[in-house]
Amino acid sequence: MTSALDSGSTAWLLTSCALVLLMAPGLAFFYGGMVRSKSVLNMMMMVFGALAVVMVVWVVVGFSIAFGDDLGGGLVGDPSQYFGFKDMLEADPEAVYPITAFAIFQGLFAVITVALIAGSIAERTKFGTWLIFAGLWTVLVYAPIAHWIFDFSAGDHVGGWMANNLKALDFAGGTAVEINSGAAGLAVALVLGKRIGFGREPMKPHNLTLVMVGCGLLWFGWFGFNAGSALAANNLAAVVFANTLLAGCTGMLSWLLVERLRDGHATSFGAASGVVAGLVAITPSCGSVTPIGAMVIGVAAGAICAMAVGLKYKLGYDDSLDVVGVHLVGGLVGTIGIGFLACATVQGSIDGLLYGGGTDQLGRQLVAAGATFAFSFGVTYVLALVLEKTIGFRVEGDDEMAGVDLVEHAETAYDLTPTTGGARPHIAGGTGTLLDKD
Amino acid sequence: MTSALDSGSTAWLLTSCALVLLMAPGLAFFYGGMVRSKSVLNMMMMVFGALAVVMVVWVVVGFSIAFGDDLGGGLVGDPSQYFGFKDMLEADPEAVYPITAFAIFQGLFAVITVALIAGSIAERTKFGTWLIFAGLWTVLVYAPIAHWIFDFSAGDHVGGWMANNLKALDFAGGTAVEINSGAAGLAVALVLGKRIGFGREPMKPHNLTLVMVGCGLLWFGWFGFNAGSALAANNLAAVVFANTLLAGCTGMLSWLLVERLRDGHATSFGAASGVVAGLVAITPSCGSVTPIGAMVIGVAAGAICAMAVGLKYKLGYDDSLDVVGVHLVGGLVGTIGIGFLACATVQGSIDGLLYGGGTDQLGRQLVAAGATFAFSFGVTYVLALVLEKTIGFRVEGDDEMAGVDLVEHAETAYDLTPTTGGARPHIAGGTGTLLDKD
Amino acid sequence: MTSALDSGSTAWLLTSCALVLLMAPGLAFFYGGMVRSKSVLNMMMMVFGALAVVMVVWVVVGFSIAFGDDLGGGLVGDPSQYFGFKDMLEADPEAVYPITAFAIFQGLFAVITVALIAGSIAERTKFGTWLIFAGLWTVLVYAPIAHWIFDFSAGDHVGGWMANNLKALDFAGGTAVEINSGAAGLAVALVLGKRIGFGREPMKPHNLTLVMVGCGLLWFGWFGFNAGSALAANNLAAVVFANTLLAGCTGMLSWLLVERLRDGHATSFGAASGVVAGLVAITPSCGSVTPIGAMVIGVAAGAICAMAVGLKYKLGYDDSLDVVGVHLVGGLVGTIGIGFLACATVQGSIDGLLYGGGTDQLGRQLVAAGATFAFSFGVTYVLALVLEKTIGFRVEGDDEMAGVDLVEHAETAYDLTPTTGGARPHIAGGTGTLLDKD
Amino acid sequence: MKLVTAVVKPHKWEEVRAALEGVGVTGMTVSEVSGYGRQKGHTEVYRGAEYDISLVPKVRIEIVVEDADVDQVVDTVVQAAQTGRIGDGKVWVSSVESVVRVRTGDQNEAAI
Amino acid sequence: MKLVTAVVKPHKWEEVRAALEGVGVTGMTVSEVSGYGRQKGHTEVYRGAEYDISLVPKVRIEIVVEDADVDQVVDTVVQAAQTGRIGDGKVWVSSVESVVRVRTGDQNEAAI
Amino acid sequence: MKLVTAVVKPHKWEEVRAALEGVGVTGMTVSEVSGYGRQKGHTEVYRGAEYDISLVPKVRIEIVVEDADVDQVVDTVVQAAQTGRIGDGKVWVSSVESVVRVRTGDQNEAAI
Ligand SMILES: Nc1ncnc2c1ncn2[C@@H]1O[C@H](COP(=O)(O)OP(=O)(O)O)[C@@H](O)[C@H]1O
Ligand SMILES: Nc1ncnc2c1ncn2[C@@H]1O[C@H](COP(=O)(O)OP(=O)(O)O)[C@@H](O)[C@H]1O
Ligand SMILES: Nc1ncnc2c1ncn2[C@@H]1O[C@H](COP(=O)(O)OP(=O)(O)O)[C@@H](O)[C@H]1O
Repeated sequence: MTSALDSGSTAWLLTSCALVLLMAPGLAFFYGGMVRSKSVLNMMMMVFGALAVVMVVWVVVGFSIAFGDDLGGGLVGDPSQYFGFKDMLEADPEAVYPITAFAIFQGLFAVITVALIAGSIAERTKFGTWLIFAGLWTVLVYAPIAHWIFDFSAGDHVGGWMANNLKALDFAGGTAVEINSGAAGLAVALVLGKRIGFGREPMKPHNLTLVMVGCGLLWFGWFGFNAGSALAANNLAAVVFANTLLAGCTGMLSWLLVERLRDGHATSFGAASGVVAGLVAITPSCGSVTPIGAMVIGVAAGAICAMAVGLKYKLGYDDSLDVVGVHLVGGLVGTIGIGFLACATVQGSIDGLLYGGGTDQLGRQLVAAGATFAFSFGVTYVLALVLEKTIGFRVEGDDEMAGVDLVEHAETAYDLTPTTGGARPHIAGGTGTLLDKD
Repeated sequence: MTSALDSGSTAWLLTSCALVLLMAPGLAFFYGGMVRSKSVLNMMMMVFGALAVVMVVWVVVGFSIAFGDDLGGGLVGDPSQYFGFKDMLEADPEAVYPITAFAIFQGLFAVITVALIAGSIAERTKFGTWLIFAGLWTVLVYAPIAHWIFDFSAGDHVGGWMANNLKALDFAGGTAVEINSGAAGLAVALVLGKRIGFGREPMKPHNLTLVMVGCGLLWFGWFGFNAGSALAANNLAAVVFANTLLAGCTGMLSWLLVERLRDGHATSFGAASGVVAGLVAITPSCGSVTPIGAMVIGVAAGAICAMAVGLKYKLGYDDSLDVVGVHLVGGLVGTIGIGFLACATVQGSIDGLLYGGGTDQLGRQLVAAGATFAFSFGVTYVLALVLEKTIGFRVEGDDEMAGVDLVEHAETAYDLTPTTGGARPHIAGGTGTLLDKD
Repeated sequence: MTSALDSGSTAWLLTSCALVLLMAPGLAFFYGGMVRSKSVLNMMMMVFGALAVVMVVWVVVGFSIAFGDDLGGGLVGDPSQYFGFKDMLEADPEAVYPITAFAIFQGLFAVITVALIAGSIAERTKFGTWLIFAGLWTVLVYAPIAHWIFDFSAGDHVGGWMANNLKALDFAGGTAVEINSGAAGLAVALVLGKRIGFGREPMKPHNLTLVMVGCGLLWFGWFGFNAGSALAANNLAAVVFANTLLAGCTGMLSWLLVERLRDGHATSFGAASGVVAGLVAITPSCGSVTPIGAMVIGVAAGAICAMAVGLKYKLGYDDSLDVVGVHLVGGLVGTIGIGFLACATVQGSIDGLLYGGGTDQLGRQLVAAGATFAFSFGVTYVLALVLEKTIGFRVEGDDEMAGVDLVEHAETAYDLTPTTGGARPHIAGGTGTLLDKD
Repeated sequence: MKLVTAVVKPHKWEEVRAALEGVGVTGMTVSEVSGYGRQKGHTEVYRGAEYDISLVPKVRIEIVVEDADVDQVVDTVVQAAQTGRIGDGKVWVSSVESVVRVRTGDQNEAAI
Repeated sequence: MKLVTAVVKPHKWEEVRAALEGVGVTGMTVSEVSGYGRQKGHTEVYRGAEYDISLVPKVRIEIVVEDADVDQVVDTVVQAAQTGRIGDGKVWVSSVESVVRVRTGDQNEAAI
Repeated sequence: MKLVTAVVKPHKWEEVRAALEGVGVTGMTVSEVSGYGRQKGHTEVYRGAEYDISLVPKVRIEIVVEDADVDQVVDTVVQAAQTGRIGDGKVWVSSVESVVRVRTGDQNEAAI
């Protein structure tokens, strides 16, 4: 049986899937290290739980909504086409890579997007409600937006409006992943409200080595995210790889410089945040810009996000781990940056404003960013509000003070001392009974 | 020189080797976080030490016993054939992938199997005896079983009885790795006996973030373990990859559900355990079931293992980190599950009971599981008993109270406070003199 | 368009790039766990900061100095040829792998080399000066040495003297990476001087689990470093992979044995150090020796380095994290070991002394090692001295006592207790004002 | 002068601190401790097995006060830390013979 | 009432607790501390170099008791914690003027 | 006998220990604590926002001494720990009724 399968590209796609999977634990540690010690387990559970729920939903119906034949207007794919991954298992002699690998790769994008949202409602969220939110949000928000921007028409297949009609550029998810998670993060943070003590206590990261572990794994995984999006082991993948590396580097340096000038010290938390800001911004643009362009994007993202994370104190929303300041803002920098810095040498035929290409592409990028923000924010706000009003999304105040780890999971993260070694208490029984027993 | 080598499959195999190697540290952190803080270094050393000893033994003679020409009855391979990896280095123009890569890949399976056993005798084991055990066990137990199930006859080459005569299915090690380590873990736990305080003190994980780091790395590495076992970057590898991801997800959700219903809370320790339970069960079955089947296997493994880990308290053996409850039980779920859920669409021609394939395959799976358990438990029990009676396998009671880290390695894991920074004591000199000096 | 690109080799090279990138965080944790808790963030920042600065410098001019056409004598490449990665982005139909991937791969070698140096001046270095040092050192020391040994002449292209004239063998960086970083580490340690309390207080690792996390990630990444240096997914890559695994294993066992015999206990810190010592020594030799040879190299490196790390106390230099004892000494073991253990079966036509090949190659190896040491030590010493005398390289004594994390980064790494959760103090404002505010 | 030692529940620390600030207490020393008391005997389920728990986390507060302020300080702590449930903690008072402020060498009342 | 403060070896904590429970002590407060004493001066080898070690981990136990129980409590601790080797620790007793149970406001003997 | 309790800045611990050794103090018990005092009210900038900081890390040293040595021990600590800046800490002295050395059962002066 002759087959079009390219084993090298398949190897790279499988490797990229594994790398993107690792971003989930990476994010769990990145976020987990940032919260106070009484909330770290709940934070990690929100990420791990999102991974599990989103993947199941993705197999059942999410992939089909995103990549099934368009049902009309480029808005949503046919949910029945790949229902339960049906008809996808046998080797297709015309496929360059296995469709199952592609479907998993895309599913992991959904996982990361959902998991990112959790950062904005850290330390005060009911775990059960979060899992329900994760599943519903994948279907209602993520899958449609992924259809819009990632589903290219080909042959008989008709895809989404942003990719095929608007012709916005988004190589690896500036809209569907970054702006989307940022907008949704803002919405849920507004619905759940501020943590007790927000603005009065600094609520600093309880374990910066864990933040750095997370940052390292995220960066590593991001190469799968971006360079894997080339869907081939080729020259483009290599350029995308270089861009991803360089934007992370200059994002870090730029954030550190802002801190040094503004606060007097460059912090390790700033370094980790700057890396991620650079990576966020290069995500949409990595297939459109040169390595020099990538460095510029990183510098812009690092500096702008470093300033944007202070906004929540001024505007008074508790986006606890800066999903808005880093992912929404960084996603905008990258998505819009394409309009300025796209270079046709890298891929395709689009030059940005600074390469003499006019404002055309810039306009398309703005429309894509705006549409993503509006849809995501709106639907998420309603969804979160319904959950909060019905089954409750936020824990009780006393429970928040005692800590979500203890109350939601009956655990504490660390027991490092010899005396109590292994015998530190947790509390069995349902939420709310905690203080009676304590 | 024309060569049959497929660079894409070779790339995937090398990547898979690296991924499986990472499972060793992953396991060290997973296990290390679960013990009390006075035993974490010893736990990690048992895993790292097993890696080193087993690989050396594997190169010298283990690979040859497992994959050398059968010496008779499909029971054991010729130990001299690949002694010291001899005649394996030059490129073979007919090989699709380098034999060295295959040999290393298989060696790392041995490493993981041995390292898994360490969990059942945590916090009370002499490090030196453990290293000797690891080397001997590789030769006496692992290599023969690997021969039985992993060594397929081809051309002149005659392989093992389970794979070629019994025709049991085991894609990536439900028998040789999971049931085997679980049976051996039970045997050594019985020989060494319970930890002081077992059943009276909870002996909880001292660092759940470390457990989660381990869990994340294990899952990541497991893609190499399972999808790498396709030995090619092809459609089957992609399906196996998807199955590995999905069983981990549903294993987690299922375990959490059991905890929520039974104890009132879903714990992060449960999430980590559930992921691993799902991965264990999908290991043999990942090449035989559909993604839906994989989700079912995960659900079954998560729930059954969540209940099985409580058995040790009832039956009174101290399988400290649940090697029996997760690896033996999960391995059985997956190995036997093939008999129900195998689907010929995925690979080969075998349909399980639920796909109308009759009880035939189920019978083969039961025989393979039973034979593995019996051989592994028996030989391991005798080996451990001999070591305990001669050079001693378990530390003294006083030393166990003081902690194996201090006594066996003259170290303590953490020194996080400013005062004693870097000056916390350890004790030089041999075991047993500790309390005199303390 | 027909293309020579091998997608399998490209996939492996991209994977290797990602693996080597992960070595940077790996090193950050390895080193970070070794210092006292008051210095861990600064340590990690030195590594992450080096990554960012070196990559930017590499893109601008470093790669061109290393791999541009030789300017004369095999000493230095043309800095203008690939300035800013120019003319490298478009796919070259004759390339087997993308040149961008190669350039990034080599850039990450520079990153690791610079980051390694940081270990010798832990706990007392100004972060800003370190970043400047990292950038200058890349241009002045690393890029030229990389040109000498890694830049092979081909067609019109003329490369460096060690590789092409001297014909020293160095598969993956025993000279340019290991001896180079060790020599430079010695130089900066001498310029900055000893930490307060050196030789009086043990200054032990504050978090050995973090050391192990680093060790695990380093080992994992090292497969990219070494087997990726084959620049192809082929038989040689597989042998190199096996050698890298085995030398790490025997390095560990050998170091542990020395400790057991000398101090009475085998430590986990020793295990981690032994793994790295074995990996360091196999780095130059992994393409020249058999798996048995690799095990011998590992044994030698483990034992010799285990003894060498004690030298600093006798000779009185504070090479804080044993860059000299492990990387210089281990690099020498591996580089010189080739002269003894090279085996023509593995690659090329060179047999070492023990394979009957005479002392010829041994001589070449000694010259390469000596030249690297002399150039690196000399230039680094002058560079560090100039920085110390002008902008200052070392923090004030009071600041060192209070801790570089607080003084340089206004952070502390851990806040694990409920009371102060997230409210532990740090100090804003410039260095030196700390004690007034404390 | 007196030394007031209070052992309270960790999540009450912030309220106790604020209440003490309200009555003019300007200094105190705080540490993390484990408490053993009536709360022991509670059992918890862990991975399907039941255990008695003996130690629970507490915060220990030491306050050196002038003789005249003792009662107010003790009352303030008791009020702020009280939840009415087992494990609320203890406060005890002992006598202090002298106090020095390290910065200045000031003694006794002047040092508080 | 008296305050008994005991500093003992960490791995003796469990035995001390059990012994005190045996003589009817129902409450105590425990903390992790570092001890400096005769044990100092021991040297250890670390990566081939020798060092003096000054601080060793200890557990500090505070027990408020009625006057009548002091001797029994002190004896019990000393017996349970004794190994006869250097570093076994110290126990000291000081006077307490008043005690309050936070939960109820009970005072003195009733509060212990 | 007396109990001297000193709360000092962490990076002064080593100097205090050395100074005490100089005047013949052979034993003490040390713990990590958080201090609340005049240092509070300092603000810090964190990710662009300003905060009041209330707790700062301190080291707490307990030394049981013979009556005759009290003044010297207190003076020694004060001198060694002094930087002259806010937050230098406090030292207080209280009375101890009896002391036992666990290892031997020695009592009082003999036990110090
Ligand atoms: N006799 C005692 N001496 C010292 N501390 C005590 C004593 N009794 C109780 N405590 C402390 O007070 C805390 C609360 O005591 P507990 O008996 O649990 O509750 P309650 O006082 O409300 O009955 C304990 O956890 C312990 O830290
Ligand atoms: N004068 C003291 N004041 C406070 N604590 C002390 C004093 N002397 C000893 N200790 C505590 O008692 C512990 C044991 O004392 P050490 O001198 O080592 O042994 P021993 O009392 O058996 O001679 C020390 O580690 C320290 O915590
Ligand atoms: N009344 C008090 N009771 C107990 N500890 C105190 C008291 N006042 C101060 N302290 C301790 O002394 C430390 C230094 O006090 P602070 O007021 O900051 O400086 P200073 O004494 O130099 O004015 C505090 O951090 C706290 O630990």
